[in-house]
Amino acid sequence: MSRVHVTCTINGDPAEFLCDGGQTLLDALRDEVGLTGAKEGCGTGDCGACSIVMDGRLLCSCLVLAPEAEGTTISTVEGMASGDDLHPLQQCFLEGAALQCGVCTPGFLVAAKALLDRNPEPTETEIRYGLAGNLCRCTGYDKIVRAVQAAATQITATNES
Amino acid sequence: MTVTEPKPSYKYVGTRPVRHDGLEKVTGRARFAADLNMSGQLHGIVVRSPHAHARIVSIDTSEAEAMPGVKAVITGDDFPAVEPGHRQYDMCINVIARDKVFYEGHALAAVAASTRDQAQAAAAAVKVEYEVLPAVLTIDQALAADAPVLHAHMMTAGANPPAEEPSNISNITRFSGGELDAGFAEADLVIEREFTTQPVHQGYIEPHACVADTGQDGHTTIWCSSQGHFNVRSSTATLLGWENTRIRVIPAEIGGGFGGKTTIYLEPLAVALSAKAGRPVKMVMTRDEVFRATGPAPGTKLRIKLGVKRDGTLVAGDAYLIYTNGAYAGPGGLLGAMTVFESYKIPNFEIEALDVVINTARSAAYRAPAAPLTAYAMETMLDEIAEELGIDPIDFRIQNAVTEGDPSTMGFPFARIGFVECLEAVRDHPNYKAPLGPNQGRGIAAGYWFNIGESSSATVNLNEDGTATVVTGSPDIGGSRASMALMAAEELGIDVYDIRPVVGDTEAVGFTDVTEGSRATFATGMAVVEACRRMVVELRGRAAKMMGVEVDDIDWVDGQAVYTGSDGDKAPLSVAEITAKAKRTGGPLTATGSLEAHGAGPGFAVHVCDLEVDPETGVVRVVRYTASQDAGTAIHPSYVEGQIQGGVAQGVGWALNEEYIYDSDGVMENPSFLDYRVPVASDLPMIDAIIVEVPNPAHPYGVRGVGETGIVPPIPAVANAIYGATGCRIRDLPMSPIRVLDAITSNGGSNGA
Amino acid sequence: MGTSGSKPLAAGPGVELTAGGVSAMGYDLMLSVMRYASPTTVAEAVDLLGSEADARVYAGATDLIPQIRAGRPEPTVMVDLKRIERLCAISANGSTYTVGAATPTADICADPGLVAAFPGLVEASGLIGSDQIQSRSSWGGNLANASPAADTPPSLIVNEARAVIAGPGGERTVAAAEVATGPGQTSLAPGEILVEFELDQPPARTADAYLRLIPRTEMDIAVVGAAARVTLDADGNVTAAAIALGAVAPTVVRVPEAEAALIGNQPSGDALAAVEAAAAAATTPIDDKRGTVAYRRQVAGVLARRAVTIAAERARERGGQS
Amino acid sequence: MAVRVHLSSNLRGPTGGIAEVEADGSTVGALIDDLDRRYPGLGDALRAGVSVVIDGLLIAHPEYEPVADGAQVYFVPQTAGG
Repeated sequence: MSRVHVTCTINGDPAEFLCDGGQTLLDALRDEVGLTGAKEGCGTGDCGACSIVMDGRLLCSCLVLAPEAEGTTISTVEGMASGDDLHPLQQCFLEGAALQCGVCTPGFLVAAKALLDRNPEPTETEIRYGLAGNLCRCTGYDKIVRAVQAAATQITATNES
Repeated sequence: MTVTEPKPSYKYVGTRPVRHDGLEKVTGRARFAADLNMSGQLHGIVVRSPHAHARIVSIDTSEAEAMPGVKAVITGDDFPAVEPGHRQYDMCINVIARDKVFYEGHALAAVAASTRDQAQAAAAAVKVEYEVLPAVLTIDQALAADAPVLHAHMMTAGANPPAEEPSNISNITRFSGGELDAGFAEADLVIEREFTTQPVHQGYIEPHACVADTGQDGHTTIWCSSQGHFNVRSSTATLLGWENTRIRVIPAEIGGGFGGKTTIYLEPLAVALSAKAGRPVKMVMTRDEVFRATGPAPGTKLRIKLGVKRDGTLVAGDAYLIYTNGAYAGPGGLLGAMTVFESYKIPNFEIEALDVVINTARSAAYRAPAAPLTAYAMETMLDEIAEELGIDPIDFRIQNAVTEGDPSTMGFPFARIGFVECLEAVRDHPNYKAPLGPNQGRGIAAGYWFNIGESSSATVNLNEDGTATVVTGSPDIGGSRASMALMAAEELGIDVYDIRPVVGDTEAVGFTDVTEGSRATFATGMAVVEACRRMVVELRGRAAKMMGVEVDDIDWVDGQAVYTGSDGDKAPLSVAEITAKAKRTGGPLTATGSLEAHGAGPGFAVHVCDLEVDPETGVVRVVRYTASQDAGTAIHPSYVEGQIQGGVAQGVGWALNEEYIYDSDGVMENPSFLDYRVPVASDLPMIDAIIVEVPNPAHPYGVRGVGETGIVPPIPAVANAIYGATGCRIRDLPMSPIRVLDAITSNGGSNGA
Repeated sequence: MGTSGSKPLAAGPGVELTAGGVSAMGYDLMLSVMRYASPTTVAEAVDLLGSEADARVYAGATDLIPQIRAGRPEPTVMVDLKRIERLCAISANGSTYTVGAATPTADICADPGLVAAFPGLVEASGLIGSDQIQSRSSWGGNLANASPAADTPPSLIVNEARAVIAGPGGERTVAAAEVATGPGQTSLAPGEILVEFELDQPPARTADAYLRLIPRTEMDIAVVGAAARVTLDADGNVTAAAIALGAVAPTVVRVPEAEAALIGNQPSGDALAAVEAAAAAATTPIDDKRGTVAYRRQVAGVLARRAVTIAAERARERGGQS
Repeated sequence: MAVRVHLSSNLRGPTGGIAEVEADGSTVGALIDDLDRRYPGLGDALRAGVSVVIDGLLIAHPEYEPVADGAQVYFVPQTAGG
């Protein structure tokens, strides 16, 4: 069986890769493209560690077949910072100690960014439900939720000024 | 934060810098074990038993070996034989089964092929002939008179008189003190309760993974995620029958462990496959494998009887504890016995604890192993007693709490501990008095964990520019690099961001035990402090040379060598100034600290949980939570809070929904995060962490381990709060909606006693 | 699950020969044997699905991929329906809404027309999994997967949704209630796909609601689900009612006794008590890892009563607008 | 060098249940040797996974730990952790 050639845009750059028909997008990003920021925590869409955004939609990349990425625009955690400037979420996670082991962190950041893009001033409850698809076993979520709140405040302030 | 004792003012210790490994972790660059790839690597897949208990009649690998891309197939025969009595017998036959499989998911062969696809296909082609044996799946089955015996060599340790026949009881622990009968005779109120709990998983988000590369010289390098790479080295060497020096283990970032990564599963298989194939082999578990074949914490049956006088004085306690440790001997019962009465002054007590084997995955440590379950029993019973006697539950605990000098269950007097301070911190917190709404209840509970010391090593290297690299052997599982840097900054007097904390591999740093028992910041921190103090001695010597004075006239003050002699003024020398001249004053500046840390201070915690119960469905929602814990001294308060909050979340999950579910053949029915329900963000409120600081006299900065104690109180805190909301005492875990509704329905809302 | 993936070769007394280890153990899909196709028209998709016995519809795959990883036989061709415009579109034409069968539930939840007309159905749609899953989950997938515990079928049924099905013989339209016939089983013929759903604008003073019971707040499969739709007259008496339960029987259960108990009455007091009793009685649940018979039965009654209460409240608020 | 040795209750088999005994030795290892002479079998029990507490300090591997005259030494089971 010949492999599938996929052309897409990843983190703003044109990208191409070869994949198998049954390969997940997560595996393709990690093994074919070399972007290992998205993690496999479960492989069944239950933990969110593999979160990415494809054509504006937040996804578990473990539940997407890689050939489906043809012609799409993909964002991963590796594309969140602009050069040396961290995204406010990344900065707030760091300053708020919102990570312990850090393996769920890329998924949380991608999901939190998708949440704030859609809802710039979420309530605590909206943040908690918005991030319910991302499991963290270390933090008890407290500092993650606070970091998202802090980032939302920062982003809103920047946009208003 | 509550500071209960005066402490020195520190410049760095107690501050909250951004962790040094943080940038890599928020940008996706941090390399966890599954992120590593070697050129030419093969992919390894484990063949696992579908049966909970079976004799392996034969394994035929010939078809698998002939399949496309397959480079190596191994079975237990590829490893040296081990006999009962071998120091790590259980670990060896757990990593790869020999004659028998003891649980569903037990590894019995492994395959390496060019692609994961090929390896999976080959694994499916390994033919195994089993003689299926009756499975022992519960404590009652294990203890039945006619129970199948899992291990023909298992003679109960600690039995008196000594065991003459093998059984499924691996160990009996007994502790006693005072006169039990006399104690109960003194009591005005005696209650006895029974509890059952199910195995739970640590639930780290990163599945086990490793890459092993064995060269033609017979030396191998393993990259893996673990709580202790020196243990990976020695355990892998033991399994392979190799010398430690043939194995180098390089720690990857670890994506959570909680005790579950204190042992090994994949590494020896990867090394053996790599040796056989002559290529690097990568192995990554699926979540399904993680659930079936790693980690559960024990399930239990507990029976406790307590006697108390009308004035609230506990006078007698009798505990009968049974812990399952999965298919092999384990310490659950022993640790249960050591924790059950440890927090309270109970002059007359007897404890008997059984460790029992059943046909489920070998249990692994999980955060304060065994203690959350004894706390579940004890702390809910104390609540009942306090109510019966009309005493506030915190006052009742303060009245009976152990303090400095009180004897522990094991006889020794406690050193300075912060239990009462934790109780007072919660009593004085607004949460304890906040109004409760309809169907809401409040529960408090306390928890205790010993904490441990063990061996640690650290090396401090001063760089040419005056910055420092601190190398330790403790994997950073939750921010410990930052703690090491803070202590080093305090000692050396240089900025915390001028210190690069590094986790060194087994050939780059001295031996260091596993990150467990809440020991990293305590014990490895002591090694860092020792190395830094040696470095300061060296720096003073170099400065003395540069100034041309006696070293005794040099003090180290705030990162500078300061001349204190009487021979006029001399400008102080900074670290950078000294390192710049290092070549001329004696060469590079390095110092090491290696020690066996004594005096790990026990940790206490007190939690208050407010929750709401839907009386028609039994659904429980936690609405408010506050947790106090004695950290001794918080080196990096944010990560201390994080440990407390994380422990709470895990404990709440354990209380409400987490459990292993097996079918009647011992096949796990919920091996996914869909049906093994760890708490999600919307299940929890903010968790207010109160850090109590009663310094540990044995540590230079007063540190007590904080990693584990926080998981001990949540189960009883939740149970007591459910009682508050419903009037029902639930004594079986998990307290799922089904159980809660059943309790409400069958008890009609009355006290379930 | 479990040992289903191992293949017994022979059986003797006490001895079992098993090829392979344990089931799938959550292994990856077999990458190399699977092909991916992304037709852009319904006809193309139908042709593809008809051309190979092991072709499978690939829509959100939020159930499909986990099922394959758990040991379900692997398809040879995955036919992605999401590039067919008609399957991902939402439109309103006169008094009829048309929703593509593969439309992500995230889009459904963001559609003001659907939110206003079918608040309960939209709630049910929004309850499927996380935000990540919402990007992929769809009514078509939810219905065709035929899980008894699926969240949207009860709400589709109380709103009398119609499913448009395309197959080798052309298109046909059936009631959504007729699609699932048992756990994992549907009335779809080989080669047939769900194309879209049609829903009529509810009449005046009509509204729906959906409630489900899960142990956590998110990410779980329903232990019980209950959908209700009621129509009130100007005095607040019920003139029409539909109640459907999920996860308490092999397929969604309608509860005509509960509906009858409401007709002509205020949705309160005795009528609600009758709804609760009838709903509980209508269930034929099973004991499994997610719930017990007794629990499901009891809670089905509670949720049915609560769903009716919410639907009636909404119907009152909606007043004479249709 | 007389030292008061306290045995946690699970270690008292060889002493016939006695909790507190006298022993001589300048290190914990020497104490254990002496205890084994007085209570045959106790040595094995104390060498296998036993820690001591001396002056409030928990010591996990105490064989060569010095013991002062008149010290109180508590033998306790070794702990582990997650």
